[in-house]
Amino acid sequence: MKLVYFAWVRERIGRSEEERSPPPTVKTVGELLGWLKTLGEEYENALVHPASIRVALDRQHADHDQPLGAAREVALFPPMTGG
Amino acid sequence: MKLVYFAWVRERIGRSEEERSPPPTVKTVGELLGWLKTLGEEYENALVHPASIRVALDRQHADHDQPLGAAREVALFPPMTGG
Amino acid sequence: MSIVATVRVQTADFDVAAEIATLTAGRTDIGAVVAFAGLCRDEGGALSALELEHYPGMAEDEITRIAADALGRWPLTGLTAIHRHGLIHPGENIVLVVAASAHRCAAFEAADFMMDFLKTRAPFWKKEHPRAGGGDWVAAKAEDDEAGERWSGLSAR
Amino acid sequence: MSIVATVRVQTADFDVAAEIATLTAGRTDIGAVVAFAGLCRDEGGALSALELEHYPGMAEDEITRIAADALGRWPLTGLTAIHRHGLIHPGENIVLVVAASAHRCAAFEAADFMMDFLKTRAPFWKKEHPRAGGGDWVAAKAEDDEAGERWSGLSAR
Repeated sequence: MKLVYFAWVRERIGRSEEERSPPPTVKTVGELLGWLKTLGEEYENALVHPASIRVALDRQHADHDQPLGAAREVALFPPMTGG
Repeated sequence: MKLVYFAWVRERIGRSEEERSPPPTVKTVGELLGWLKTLGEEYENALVHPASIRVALDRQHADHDQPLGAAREVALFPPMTGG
Repeated sequence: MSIVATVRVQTADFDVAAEIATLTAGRTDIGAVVAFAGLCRDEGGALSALELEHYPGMAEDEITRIAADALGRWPLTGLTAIHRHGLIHPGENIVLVVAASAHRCAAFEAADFMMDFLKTRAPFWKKEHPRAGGGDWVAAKAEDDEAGERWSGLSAR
Repeated sequence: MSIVATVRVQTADFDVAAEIATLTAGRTDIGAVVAFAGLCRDEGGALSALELEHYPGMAEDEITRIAADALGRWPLTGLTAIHRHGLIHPGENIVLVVAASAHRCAAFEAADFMMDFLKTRAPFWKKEHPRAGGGDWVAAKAEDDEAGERWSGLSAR
């Protein structure tokens, strides 16, 4: 799947996008965040408070308990501050 | 005092302003409306429902129980429909 | 800093962009501008024009009093109210309120408040000229008075 | 009559008057137009610029979803939402919402609703560039989330 990052999530991880193939045990948004956190210090820094990370599946907001399903693009970002 | 009329009050009375000297017994806005009503059919038509007539004393809204005081310009008009 | 509202009663149309620009030009402390424009509707084709009568002198005074009330209730950086009178055709502007503030809520609420009180306290009267001929004064709506009452005793958010 | 909202995400500034004109031109069924413009404040001189990052594609999609929600809640004749991204300096425009309706309440409420949800659901992030140097991401405000929640379960007046 394609992972895309924005704002301080992007800055802490140190890239704006990447391809990743999580193991089949990773089924929900929350499980994906938990797995990413194990990939290195920069991921741990970005995801230290998973509850404050917002996620979009194929450009639609998703809750942490939502299944990843067949999502091709998964976005991680802080709470929005537009407007 | 100068009396000025607007909208259907003006149309029913048939003039937009006039000078009138109410008797000294007329002390409040309400009493002025009651006195005007006795001045002829056109006034009676205009003031048939005194409660629906709004009054301004020297260009400030006034309740019907308010004293006329030294008001020089007294305006009578229907409820406002601007905006 | 004491803000004075701009109040105009005129037959001419107004320019929303120019009024917004006047309130915001050269300023860097404004976070929100709300502009409300009220227009003449043709009521499904039935109306050929509205005639707006006003009480010269009192109209300006009363709008200025309403604006001073709004300036006291909300932390505004600027406030403009323009009300037209005379013959107004469908699609044309009737009234404009522009409220500017550091904060969004203040700008929204002040504009809404201004419109409620322009409707219920500013001395203007609308006469409808139907396409079919004749002409009738528009009756005041109880819902407008109620809208005005929602602000009594309310302090700004 | 099905109304489609105009949604744009762009670096360029917008023209409030042109956007209002687009919604009202040639129409005689509009009684109220509310335009909200959000501007960049300098925070008492401390801020040199805001940098607005967005999620291309999702930003347009999400604003379109919010606008469709507003169109379903209020009887609007037109709705426009424009959100800028990139570097924005104090005094410059950030966001515009224009809502047009036969009725005042619908236009006011729809514009207010749009702004609440643009703040809490549209994928934009503000980074402050202080005059003193450095740069910090703006933290989301709990009060913005609460403002969004006031519309849940609420039907239009």
